[in-house]
Amino acid sequence: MNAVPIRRRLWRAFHRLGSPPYVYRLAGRLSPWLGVTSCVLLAVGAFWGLVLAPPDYLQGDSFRIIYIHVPSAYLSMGGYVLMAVAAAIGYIWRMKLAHGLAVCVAPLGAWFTALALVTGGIWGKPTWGTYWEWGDARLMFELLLLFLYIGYMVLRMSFDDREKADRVSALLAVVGVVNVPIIHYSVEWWTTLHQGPTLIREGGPSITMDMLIPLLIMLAGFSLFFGWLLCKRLQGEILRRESRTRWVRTLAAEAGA
Amino acid sequence: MASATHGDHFGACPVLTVTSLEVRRGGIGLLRDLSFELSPGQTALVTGANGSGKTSLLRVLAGLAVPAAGRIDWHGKTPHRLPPEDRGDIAYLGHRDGLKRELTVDENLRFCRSFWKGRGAVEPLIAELRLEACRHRYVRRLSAGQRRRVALACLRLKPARLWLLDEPLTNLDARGTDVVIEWLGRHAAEGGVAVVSTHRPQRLATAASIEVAL
Amino acid sequence: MNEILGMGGHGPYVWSAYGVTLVVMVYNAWAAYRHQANALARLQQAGAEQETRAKPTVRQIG
Amino acid sequence: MLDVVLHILRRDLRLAFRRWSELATPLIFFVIIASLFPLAATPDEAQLRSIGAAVIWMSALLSSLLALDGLFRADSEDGSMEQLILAPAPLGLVVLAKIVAHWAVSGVPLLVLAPLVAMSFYLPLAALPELIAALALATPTLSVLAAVGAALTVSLRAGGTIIGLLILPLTGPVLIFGTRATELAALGESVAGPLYLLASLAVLAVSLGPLIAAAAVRTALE
Repeated sequence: MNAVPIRRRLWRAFHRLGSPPYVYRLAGRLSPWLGVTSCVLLAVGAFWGLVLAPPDYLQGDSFRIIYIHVPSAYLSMGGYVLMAVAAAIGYIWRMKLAHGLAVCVAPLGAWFTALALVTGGIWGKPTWGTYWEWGDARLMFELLLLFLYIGYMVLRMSFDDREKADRVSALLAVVGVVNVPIIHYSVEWWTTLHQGPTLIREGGPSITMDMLIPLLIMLAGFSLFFGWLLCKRLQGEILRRESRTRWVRTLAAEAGA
Repeated sequence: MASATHGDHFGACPVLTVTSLEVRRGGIGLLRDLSFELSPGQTALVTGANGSGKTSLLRVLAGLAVPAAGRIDWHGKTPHRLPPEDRGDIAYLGHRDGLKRELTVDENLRFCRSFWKGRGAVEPLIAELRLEACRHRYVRRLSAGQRRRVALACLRLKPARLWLLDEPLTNLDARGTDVVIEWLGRHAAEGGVAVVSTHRPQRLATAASIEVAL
Repeated sequence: MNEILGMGGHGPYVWSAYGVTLVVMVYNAWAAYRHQANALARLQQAGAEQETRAKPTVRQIG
Repeated sequence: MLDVVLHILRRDLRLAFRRWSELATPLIFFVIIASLFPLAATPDEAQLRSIGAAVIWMSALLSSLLALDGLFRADSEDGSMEQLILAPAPLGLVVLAKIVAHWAVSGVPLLVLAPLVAMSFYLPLAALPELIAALALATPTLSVLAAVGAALTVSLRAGGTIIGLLILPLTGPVLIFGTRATELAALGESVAGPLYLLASLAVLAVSLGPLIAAAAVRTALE
């Protein structure tokens, strides 16, 4: 009959995730580890991608931008999904902490979307001759995703009551995440119509193994970096939301002393 | 009309129980640890200064908002989770009259009656509230007092056993106030329950069973 | 060494891309730390005001 | 259950026709935007024909966004939205009825106006039925999206201005499939593909949209 404790342990773990002091300490413990490993991974990945990996036979060395473009594109989409899931949990079970997480993910996701756009644009110059190639479905999708992020943040900022801001913007995040796949495939469908330069499809010409490894390392490095920043922002958000509670005031006193 | 034993002859089992209610609005704690209960035929008078949470309390009782803590029990159910078919049981009249300005008085009353599947005819209400003259006039052309009376007529058309009135006497003249007091008495006589917030408690004291001072 | 810098003629693009990425990441790291530090600082000087809301009283009239 | 929709529909249509000037603004807005494009571009026939589909669909999109901006604000200001939230009817259905009423007065007239504007952009006559079909399938989605935007911003003073920012990115797919349908129609090819896609978007929007909008209104007016 050990099934019961596992379920209870899981439920208690999930339940404890709802208590701000526990999550604050958890984030505090995690962030140094995340920070160090992400920096190491990023350094190794960047060095490997820039120096050791062979240049692409078609595009030469400009191909190396893939090692930062693809991870930031993944983070932009993953970030939005994480934000929407956290907001939905916050809305349904009225968990303030989940809304707090959604608030922290939004700016990070927006920054990585912008990064994907910029690196995609720079990559486009040597290959297609223009910084902004309308025909590229990925860039178009990242642009619309950036507008979704900005829309979420603007809507959230236009409410003065924080609880209402949380719940209404959570609904927008849910609407957005339902539309993300639709936008992705309609933009993809749109580019096949207009036969934009199809030199680079998703992932480009077949990636050989020694190109893939640095990409995976960079992906891991970016993700852990995202997690690290998320922990830091979440701690700040928890302090701001729980400013009236006793544990926060004692914490502030200790930090101040 | 008020009698001390008003609520008793309906059996004292409470239909509306509020236990250790806490209401927050805009991040500020308005109301803390409020408990009271009402049996059929009883009316609660909610008094308190501006910003003491009278309106928020009524909105929470109506199910428009969710309390920060505590429980509200109306016939064994929670107002903000009432299934649609039971919602006809609670009638809420806020500061705003809830009438469409581009419709005439008649159209507003008919819509309210049909949409809320109400009972009772529109004609006697119009007569009782002396709205015959402005019956076919657009609501935007009525005076505030007349609009308030049309809103009260809408209230009477709803088949609700719980009345939640937020300062019903505003903009009403003496005649209008008498009608409200008379209706509260009749509502209580029919076994209805009411929670009324007001700035003039002495006018409504006769119709009230308990007073909740915030 | 310089052919690494040259990046087969695409040097400016590759390095500008990596440069922008580095700048954005460093800025975000700094912003995250500042976000938390601000919250702590604001807590210290604003001794959060305690809400002392009187308990409502219920009395019989009827 | 149907009487709920009928009551709201009758009331909102009566209200809409009482304030017909508010009704006409989005439609006039549609014609004005469309007719400004030649001023901005060129009167040359070939070029106008090539951008005709885009102009029509962009104007239709913006006008339907404008038409539903005040969908919930009017009711929330006079307190009747609170009564609708407390009414013995599922709020999702009430919101759907309001969207249908506003679609009838803003989306349907587009089906009449758009072909006229299309002709002025030298679109072949044979292509007009397909244009009307595509608009008939797309305007419900646009109305629902605009309604969700209106619901999210109902309690904001400057709500109207940010609806565009929230909702326009979501109208991308409708714009893509709509313009594609019109271009194919202009070339005389079969338009089934984009029409099916528009229809599927409409089904998704009409089924999920009112629920989200209802939740948004209830939360915003809490």
